[in-house]
Formats: sequence, structure tokens, C-alpha cells
Amino acid sequence: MAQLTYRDAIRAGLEEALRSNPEVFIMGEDVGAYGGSYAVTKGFMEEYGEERIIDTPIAESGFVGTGIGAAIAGMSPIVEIMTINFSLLAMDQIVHIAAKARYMSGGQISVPIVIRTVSGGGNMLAATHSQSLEGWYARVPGLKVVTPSNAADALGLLRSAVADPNPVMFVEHSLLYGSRSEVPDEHYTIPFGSARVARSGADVSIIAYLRRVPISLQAAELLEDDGIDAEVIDLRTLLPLDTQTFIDSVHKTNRAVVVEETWEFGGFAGEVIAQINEKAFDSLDGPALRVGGANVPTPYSRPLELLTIPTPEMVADKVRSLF
Amino acid sequence: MAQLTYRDAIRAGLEEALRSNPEVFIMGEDVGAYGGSYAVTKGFMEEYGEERIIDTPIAESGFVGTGIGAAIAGMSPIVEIMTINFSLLAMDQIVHIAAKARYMSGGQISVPIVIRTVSGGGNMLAATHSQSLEGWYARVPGLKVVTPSNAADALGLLRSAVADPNPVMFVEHSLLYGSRSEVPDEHYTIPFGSARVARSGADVSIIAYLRRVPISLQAAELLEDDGIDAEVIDLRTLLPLDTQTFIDSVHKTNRAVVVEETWEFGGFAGEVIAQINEKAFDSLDGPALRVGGANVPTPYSRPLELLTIPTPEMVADKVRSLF
Amino acid sequence: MSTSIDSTLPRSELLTMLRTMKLIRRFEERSAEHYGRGNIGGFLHLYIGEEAVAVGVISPLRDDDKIVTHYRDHGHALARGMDTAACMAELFGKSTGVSGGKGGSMHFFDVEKGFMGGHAIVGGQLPLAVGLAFANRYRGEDSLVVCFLGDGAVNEGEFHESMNLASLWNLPVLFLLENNGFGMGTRVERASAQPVIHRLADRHNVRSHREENGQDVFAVREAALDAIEYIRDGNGPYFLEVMTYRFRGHSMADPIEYRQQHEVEPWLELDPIKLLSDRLLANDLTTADEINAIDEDVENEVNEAIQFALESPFPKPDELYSDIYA
Amino acid sequence: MSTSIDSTLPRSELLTMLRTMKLIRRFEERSAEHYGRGNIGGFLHLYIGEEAVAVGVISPLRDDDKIVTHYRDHGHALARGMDTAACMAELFGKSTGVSGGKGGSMHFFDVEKGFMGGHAIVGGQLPLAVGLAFANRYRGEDSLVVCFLGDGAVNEGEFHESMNLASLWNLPVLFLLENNGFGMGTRVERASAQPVIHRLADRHNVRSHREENGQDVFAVREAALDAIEYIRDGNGPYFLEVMTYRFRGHSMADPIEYRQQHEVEPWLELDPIKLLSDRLLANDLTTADEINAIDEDVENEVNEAIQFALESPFPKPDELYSDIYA
Ligand SMILES: Cc1ncc(C[n+]2csc(CCOP(=O)(O)OP(=O)(O)O)c2C)c(N)n1
Ligand SMILES: Cc1ncc(C[n+]2csc(CCOP(=O)(O)OP(=O)(O)O)c2C)c(N)n1
Ligand SMILES: [Mg+2]
Ligand SMILES: [Mg+2]
Repeated sequence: MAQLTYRDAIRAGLEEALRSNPEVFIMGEDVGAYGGSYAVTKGFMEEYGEERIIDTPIAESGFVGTGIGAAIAGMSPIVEIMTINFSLLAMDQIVHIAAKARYMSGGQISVPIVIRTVSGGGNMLAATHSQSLEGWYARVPGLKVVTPSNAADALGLLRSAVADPNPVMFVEHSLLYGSRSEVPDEHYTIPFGSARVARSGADVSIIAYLRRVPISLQAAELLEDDGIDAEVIDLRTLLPLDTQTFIDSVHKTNRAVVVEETWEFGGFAGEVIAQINEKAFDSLDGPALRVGGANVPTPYSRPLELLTIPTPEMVADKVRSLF
Repeated sequence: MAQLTYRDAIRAGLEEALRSNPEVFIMGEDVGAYGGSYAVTKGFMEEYGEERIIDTPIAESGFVGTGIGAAIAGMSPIVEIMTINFSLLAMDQIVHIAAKARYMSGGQISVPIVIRTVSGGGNMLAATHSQSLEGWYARVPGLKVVTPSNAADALGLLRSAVADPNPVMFVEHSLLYGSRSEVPDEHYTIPFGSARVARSGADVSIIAYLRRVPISLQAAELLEDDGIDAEVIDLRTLLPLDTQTFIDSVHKTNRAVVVEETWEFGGFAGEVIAQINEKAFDSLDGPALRVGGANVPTPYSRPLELLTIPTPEMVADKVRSLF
Repeated sequence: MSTSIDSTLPRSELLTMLRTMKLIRRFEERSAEHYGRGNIGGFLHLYIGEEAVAVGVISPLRDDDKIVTHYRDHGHALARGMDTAACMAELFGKSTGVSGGKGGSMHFFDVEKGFMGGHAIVGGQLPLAVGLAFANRYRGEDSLVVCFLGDGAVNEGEFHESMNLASLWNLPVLFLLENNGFGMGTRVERASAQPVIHRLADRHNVRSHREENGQDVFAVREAALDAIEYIRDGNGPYFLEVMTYRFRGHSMADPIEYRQQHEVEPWLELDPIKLLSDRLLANDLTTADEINAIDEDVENEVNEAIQFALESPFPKPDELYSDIYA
Repeated sequence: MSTSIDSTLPRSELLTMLRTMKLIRRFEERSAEHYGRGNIGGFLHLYIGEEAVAVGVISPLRDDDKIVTHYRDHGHALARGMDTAACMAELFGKSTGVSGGKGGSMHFFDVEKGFMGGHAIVGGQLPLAVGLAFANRYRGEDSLVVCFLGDGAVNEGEFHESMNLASLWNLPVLFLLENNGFGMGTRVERASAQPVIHRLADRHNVRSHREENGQDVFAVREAALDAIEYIRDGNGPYFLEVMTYRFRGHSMADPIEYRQQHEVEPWLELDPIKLLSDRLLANDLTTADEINAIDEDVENEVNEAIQFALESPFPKPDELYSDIYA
């Protein structure tokens, strides 16, 4: 087992894909000469050549659509959208072509593209650069949406993403790139739709994804002092969603709190709560609750920005309200 | 009281706005010479002139952004996006500028634009032309999202939209245009964030918006035969959301079913269910449930398409499952 | 309008072109009839009047070339040799349709024939075509991609993004603009500050040309051949603007109140099918009898297609959930 | 590079231009320092090297004209006469900032001064500028809108949509392209099939011009004056491309590994501030002492701004929820 950063785990997965299949290429803004705005593809252009590591103009709809077209032609593009905010400019291509071409063609087409992008706030980048929009994609039939919270998952899920014959949105969190975790040496993959029990506990199920997983684990530690034994579930993929794992957990703990970074109102947590209502209502000792981001455009000013993002304390407080 | 169609009620509201304020103009694809693809603005160009009824090129980002700019300059644009599907091409302008300019400027700017658009399926228009995407906008702080289910509400809400100093997405349903209802003769407005009890009942709260309101009312009639007295709540606006009205209803009926047309997975119903969990959990005799559209890209073929859209029977069945 | 005949083509091929154009015409006339009867729903965008474009451009393509188009796609599909009955069945929403009944009029697909779809979001097909051509170039294949678009689509930003990418990366794609003068009810001049549209592509350093005689299938074919040769020689993308006219409304729902009969009539005179058959007759390449036989043959084919469509089953309910994921 | 001086300008105004350029420079150098100290966060995109553009274009504007720009907006803000201390306070995230601390470096606003925002989504400011100009025309006002953009932004579809709309509707907007050779780490030639960018606007029938001497504030000003006159005369939009260079990285996070020192050095020679002060000295319009006094004055102003920013309060927690709705 090696200790790898989230960034290096993703790099490893990308290099593996590049080496094993000549029809894999990486395309995006400043992925080449600049090295990627989060340095994920640094050095790749030198190593794999300009034919395969392709700097694009700033034209999200154009180059994402190009990737989709290449995927439809049977290639395996890995397209980077610098941040998920900018993905709105490519949403037409993603939602109307990548997600639907197979269905509309009666199954004649497949779209094996991986779209890597970066979500989340916490970098003082203000309202247009701090959004967590993965939940929008997670509701589009035909797409898959992957949200790794740590290095080992990132690598295992990236392998599955590259192998998947469907369009996959692979969503990373900018504040996780430097985080480290144990990554197995032997080859492994993590199938989509398999949530992970990140910590097992008996009293409450905390359900999270992306950067809210380590935050929830910290909350669980805080809760130990209150004698509350929290289970933390990492959803790992939002679409497909592994409902069974968290439903089983709620059956056991009888309490649920869903945590995410995006605006609380209308967030993906609502889906999880709806599922819990439908499938585990009788197990609930109290309402299924949630902790999301503040319902505001993200402010630049640090003290305000900090108020927009769920902290371990906020999660712990919400859990405590159930006891 | 006059019987008006939904279309004519909206026409009346638009004409009122055009007549009362010379800085109101209507802009969009084929709103002028063609008369609007749903004939809502038919004859307007002749009546109000090409300066105020403006046919645009097919360039959603460009002309919606133009409307936003004109609104920031203090005008009162009413911009039509032919259908909400095409709004994805303008999403950057709506989400990143209209919704955030006020906040990012520290309150210096306001954006009094009304963006009218058409949502929903049921016309055999297949996957790219049948989506109900209003829930995406309903989670963006800075926007308001209006979803009238009948002629009287459409007029009252449109008046409020035109008067509102904020960006309003005014979402119509294509299959409602021909529907008629009583519209008061005297001037009235309907404030945003005021849900309507469309039918009062004692046994279950059916919560809906847009075209699922008449469908839910039909479900309520079916349920009479089962001796179930359903209350139907019309949310009318998704953002702001009047939670109080449906929470009060659930306190009374102890049961809730949320109905919407969009893909069930990740839909706006999740928000309503989360609110019910948080604020009315102890009143619930059973889980808060939902009926949404099938989680598929909408197929063209009529028999398949019909399976994607919640019917009165489906709503009634879901309600029955709670008894 | 010239009355001469492209001499490089054998008589049989000339007649095939005529037949294909007639097939498209009758297919659509009968579709309109069945739309009226409720057998076909949704939007139905007729190609009537523009047949010379599809046939002129598609007839010289190779089997390994690919086609991407917009929602007004029946003409392109039939010109590509897609099965008439399966096309009709698609309009009827039947499981035997070219897209299994799931796509409908706007979304014809036939991957075996390199027909990569009708696409219904204006401009959305352009990046897709760029991507298909990107794959060709990456793989060193010499096949090309034809991307049909309308005059209205050029005002979408995706148009320019695609021109720039195709040009920058020297991709083998033929952008084929069907300039029929209108995007829905809006005239080109009211929508585009640059109404000579191919000049926009030219400015992205995409080789471009406008073919004025879009109702003349030979003129279109000549222009297409030039473009195809240019692309196959590895010179990168080509933009061909063809001037044509939509004889009918934008879709069946269009009341067509935005144009006057006196504008339409001269165009109706330029019926591409009439032009071609008159020339074949004038050059003694066919006879009235032979044309009648073609008409009958086409009528039979369309009748059989309708019969097939009527008799075919609708998709079974469980097909609702198939084809979402591979 | 010319050594003459624009003779129409009074000496005082020449010195004001020099002072403004120096103010921008020092404001940013000191911002970078405070970024390093953690007093400023997020992205910080420095304008250093491009000062002649902002000052050359903005100095001839009227008070009722409006400005829209991108995230690299400090130079435009200061050139427009926005309060230096309030600009610095914005960078520090303080409630006294030009956007109440909510916008930060990329989102400076001052509506009183017609400064309608820095905008951080590349290309997103263009339709906005078109809309502001639309309002001017609708109201019959003769004021105009200046919209700054970068060479990278022209590859976004919104660029073309905006050119077309502004041209089609004859709107009073000056598109001011700061061509600094790069979008982040990507050279213009690697991103644009048409690297002479103004030609793209021209093709939408927007009058256009490229000013090669973007480091020469007089040249920029002359070019801007021509454009402004054209627009005020009711001729519609104008596109002015100005060639300049970004002396620093794209943002503070940029390791700048994509360009070599030998490329950068000739540009550093063309420092717009040095060019201007040398010419003023050469033409006896100022003295070394006077320039020293300006430097000192600017230093004081920036020091005071920093002091103000440091001492200003952060927004109060409840301000999180203000300014979302009007
Ligand atoms: C993004 C988008 N906006 C609007 C529409 C509605 N619409 C469908 S076809 C059309 C006109 C297109 O005109 P053109 O490109 O000239 O093609 P033609 O129909 O003339 O063949 C419009 C506005 C759409 N489908 N997609
Ligand atoms: C839609 C979008 N895509 C990507 C980015 C990331 N980004 C910010 S600035 C920039 C480069 C812009 O270059 P240019 O327009 O030349 O302006 P310059 O920075 O050189 O002044 C990029 C890619 C963004 N902010 N928005
Ligand atoms: Mg057209
Ligand atoms: Mg640049």
C-alpha cells in the first residue's frame, strides 16, 4: 500500500488509461502546456505528445461536444472541464447529446466519454467559481456521476469510468487534491453504485459524498464525546445511487443526516431523504435531516464564505438534534 | 369573471405590461413575425411594433444575456425562451449573471427581467424537447421560479413577475395553453411564495405544480370512491417556496404525496419531502411519498411516452398505498 | 438554369437520383397525410423543395463516410439509402423504426449506414460532427463527415466554436448549410448581420463556397464533389452553403403567415424534381413512360412502407427502460 | 515606437494619465504582496504590463458611458476613477470594498461610475454589454458601452452571438479586445484558427481595427477616439483589438512554464509606463523630480488604501443573506 494524494491517484489512473489504450486522449483548456489548472495533467503533454494531450480553445460546448463525437466514433476521450461552473456552457452537449444519443437511436450508439471536472468552494473564488453542481447531472438518465472523496476511491472509480461504455461525469473536489490516503498496490476497481461504509456506527447514519465525507468523519469524532456512535456512508457515485447501503444503515441506526456542500435548498440530499422515507420510514426514530450549504451566491469575503460550507460542528449539531 | 384560457391570460398580462410601461419589451425567437411558437404573442408585433416585439436570431445565450443587460440598465424585458430545453444554452447567463450580479456587486445592481419559457412533455417531441427542468433553476439563489397551473394564477403571477425587481423564470406548460378557468375581472396580483389550496381535504395532502395540479385534482376525484378525502396544494412558485401552506396541510392530513412531471430521481419533490421531514415528521402517519416522471429520456413513441408522465391513476395509487 | 446534364454520370445513376428525389417527396407528402390522421405525432419538418441538396451531396459519398444532421432529416436519410419502411415506421413510433420508435421524425439514426442522427437542438450537431471527424483524423482514416445545418443554426455560438475547432485541427468535415432563407419564421437578413453565411466560416479559415443553384441537383453535386475532393486531399474542413427553399411551413404546426404567396411562387417554379425530369426528357435520357414507371414504383415503395408501419408493433412497455445505458 | 506626444492633450492630462498608469501598477504590485501575506485570497489576475490599454481607452469616455469587463479588472476600475481604497478593501474582502467584499478581485462593481462589473466566466460579459447598449439605443441616449475582453474569450460562442446581435441591431458598443497573446497558458495561435482576431468581428459587419502599439497609451487613445466617434455618430458597434502583453502570470497561481524568458524580455522593454515617462521627459513636459513626486504620491495613495483595507471591518455574518434579492 502506498500513500497517495488524491491528485496523484487521479494522475495514476489517467496514465494507466493513456498507456493501455492508444485511443484514449485527454482534451481540455490548459491541460497541456500549462499542466492543468490543478496540475493534474502536469507533464503529460511532454510524455504523451500533443496528439493525445490536447489544449483546446476556451469553448466548452465545442470541445466537450468534440469529445462526445469522438466517443460516439468509438474512441475513449477523457475531457476536462476546468471547473463544474463552466460546464453550464457545455450542458446542452452533455444533457442533450451525450446522455440521450443512445436512447434516441434505439440503442445503436454508445458514448464512452469521461468528463472530468472540479466542484466545490472554499477557495475564495466567489459566486461564479464556487458552485457544487453535480446534483444537476445526477438526475439526467443516460449519464453517470462519480464523486470520489479520497485517493483510493478516486483511482478505483476512475478505472471504472474509463472502462464504462457510457458518459461519465467524474467530479473532483479542489480541496481534496492534496489529501492523502492508502492506495492498494494491486489492481482494483470500484464499481459504480457501491457506496462505502466509511465508518461504522450504531446510532445515526451520516450520508455524504465528495469533500463532505472527511468532514462527516470529523463530525463523527466530535460526536464520540457525546456518546453518539455515528456511521458514515460515502455514496461514491450519485448516479447510479446505491440506496441499499444507506437504507440498510438507517434500518440499523434509525436516524439519518445527509450532508452535502451545495445549496441546501433543492439539493441532492432531498433525493436521499425521499428514498429513506420510501424505504426505511418505519425504522426512523426521527426525521431524516440534512446539512447543506447556505442558500446564497458564494461571497468572496473569507468570514462570509466560511459560513456557506457545512463544517464538522454543523453536522454534529444536526445529529445531536436527533437525540 | 371571464372564462379565459391559460394562453389568453398570459397574453392579457403581457399586453398590460406593454401598455403600462414603455420600457417593457418582448424578445425571443419567433415571437414577432411568426407569432410565437405557442401563439402566445400572436399579433403583438403588428400592435406594438418591431421596436418592442423583437425577433431574435437563434442564439439563446446572446439574447437572454441581452435581456439581462437591458434589465440591469433599468428596463423591464420579457424574454421568451421557446422551450425550457433550449434554456440550457442560456444557463450560463441566467445562473452566473442574472442570479448573481446583485450579490456580487454588493447590492448595487438589480435585474428585473422576466424569462418566459415552456416546460413539460406529452407532445411526442422526444427526449430533447420534453424535459421539465424548472427544478434546476428553483435551486439557484437570486432567481425566482414561477409555475402557474391555470389561467387565473398565470395572470396574477405574471403581474407579480413583471413588477418584481428580480430575475424571474416564468415557466408555462405547453399542454395547459388551451385550458380554461375563471379569471376575475378586477385587478389582482398573486404574490410569490403563496401556495394555494386547490382543493381542501382531510386525509392526505397532494402537493403539485404546473400541469400536475389538474392531474392531482383528477386523482382526488378518483380517491373519493375510496372514501379518501384528498387536499391538493398548488405550490404556484417553487422559489420562493411556501412551505407553511403544505406543512400546515400535512399537520392536518398526516399524509403527503408530492407529484411532479420531471424525472422522479433527484426532482424538486425531494425538497418538499425534506421540508416535511424537518417540519412535520411527527405528524406523519406514513412516509412522505412522491410520484414523478419515469427516469428515462422521453421516448417519441406514444405508448411509451404515456408511461413517462404521472397520471391521475398513478397518483391515486400512490395515495392508496398510504392507507 | 442550365439545361445540360452532368455527362460523367451514367444514365442509370441519373435515374436513381431522380427516383430518390421523388421518393423523398412522396414519403413526405404521405407522412403529412398520416400526420393529419394522427398516425404520426410530434413535430414533422418537411424537406419538400430541398430534395436536390440531400441527393446532390449524399450521392457522391462513400459508404465509410458519416452524416450528421438536424431535425429536418428525412431527405438525408432516404438519400443515404436508409430503409424507407423503417423510416416510416419510425414516424409511426413503431419498434421497427430506424430508432426503435424512440427518436421519431427529428431523430433518425442508422449507424450501419453512417447516419449519426438527426439532432433537434439547433446547432447541437456541429460539435458532434467535429468529434467524429476528429476521430477520423486521429486514426488516420481518409473518410469524412458531412454535417448538415440550417441558416438559423449559424447564429448559435456552437456554430463558431465548431468552425474554429475544425479549422484549427484541420479536420475532415464538410459543413453543408441548407440556406432556405428562414429559421422558422425569421428571414436570414433579420437574424444574421452577415447574410452571406459561408463568409463566416471563411473567416475561421475554413475553405468555403456558396452554390446559388441549390435546386439543381447537378450543380449541388458538382459543388459537393469539389468539397469532398478538397477534404479527402487532407486540406481540412470545407463549408458549402447551398441556396434552396422550404416549400412548406417550418413544421406541420406552422401557419406560414410570415411570407407572401408572391414570394413563394417563383421558388415553386424551381421545383428540383421538375427541373431534373424536364432536363432528362429534354436530353432524351428518359421518357414520359419511364418517369411514370418511376412514379409508380415510388408510390408502391411508400405504400408498402406505410403498410409496414401500420402493421408493425409499438415498442413493448419494458422497452421504456432499455437503451438508456450500454 | 514614436517619441512624439499627442498634442491635443494639456500637460496636466498627460501627467494624469501617467499617474493613473503608475497607480494601477503600484496597486497591483502591492496587492501581490498582500496576496502572499494571505490578506488577499482567491484568484488575483494582475494587469501589469497592460496599463496603457485601460488608460488609453477609458480616459476619453464620458461619465454616462458604461464599462463592462472581465476578471482582470483592477486596471479598468482605477482608470475609471474608482476609489483606490475601496478597490483595495474589496481585495481584502472587507465590507468597505467596492462590492461590499462579496465580489473580490474578479467582481469589481461601481454602478455610480458606470462600472458594470468584472465578470469571471470567460465571454459572459459580452451579451451583458450588448444588453446595456440595447437599452441606450432603445432610449435614444447617445452614451455608449465599452466591453473589455481577452483573446481567449473570442473562442466562446457567446462572442459571436454578441457580435451578431450588436451588429444586427446597430448598438452603441465598443468591444475592446486586449490581445495579450495568451489565454492562460495557451497561445492565440494554438486557440484561434483566425489569429487576427478583429477580422472575426469584421465578418459580422462590425467595424473593426487592430492597434499594434498597445503599449503606447497615445496610440491606444487615438484608436479609441476613432472608435468612440464612430459609435457616437450612430454607426453601431466597433471592435478594437489592441496588442499588448501580460508581464506576469495568468493569476498568482500560474507557474508560467509555457513561455520562455527570451520571449518575455522584448516585451518588458515595452513597458507602457516607461515609454510614457521617457517621452514626457524627452519632450520636456515633465522632470525627473515631478515624476518622483508622482511616484511618492501614488505610493501614499496605495499605502493609505492598504491601511484602509486593513482597518476596515469584514462584513457582518448577517450580510451573508443580504443583497440576494432586491
Ligand atoms: C437551441 C434551439 N433553439 C430553438 C429551437 C427551435 N427551433 C427548431 S428549428 C428552428 C429553426 C431553425 O432554422 P434553420 O437552422 O434555418 O433550419 P431549417 O428549419 O430552416 O431547415 C428553431 C428556432 C431549437 N430546436 N433549438
Ligand atoms: C467559461 C470559462 N472557461 C474557463 C475559464 C477559466 N479561465 C479564466 S481566465 C481564462 C483565460 C482567458 O484568457 P483571455 O480571454 O485571453 O484573457 P486574459 O486572461 O489573457 O486577460 C480561462 C481559461 C473561465 N473563467 N470561464
Ligand atoms: Mg433555414
Ligand atoms: Mg489573453
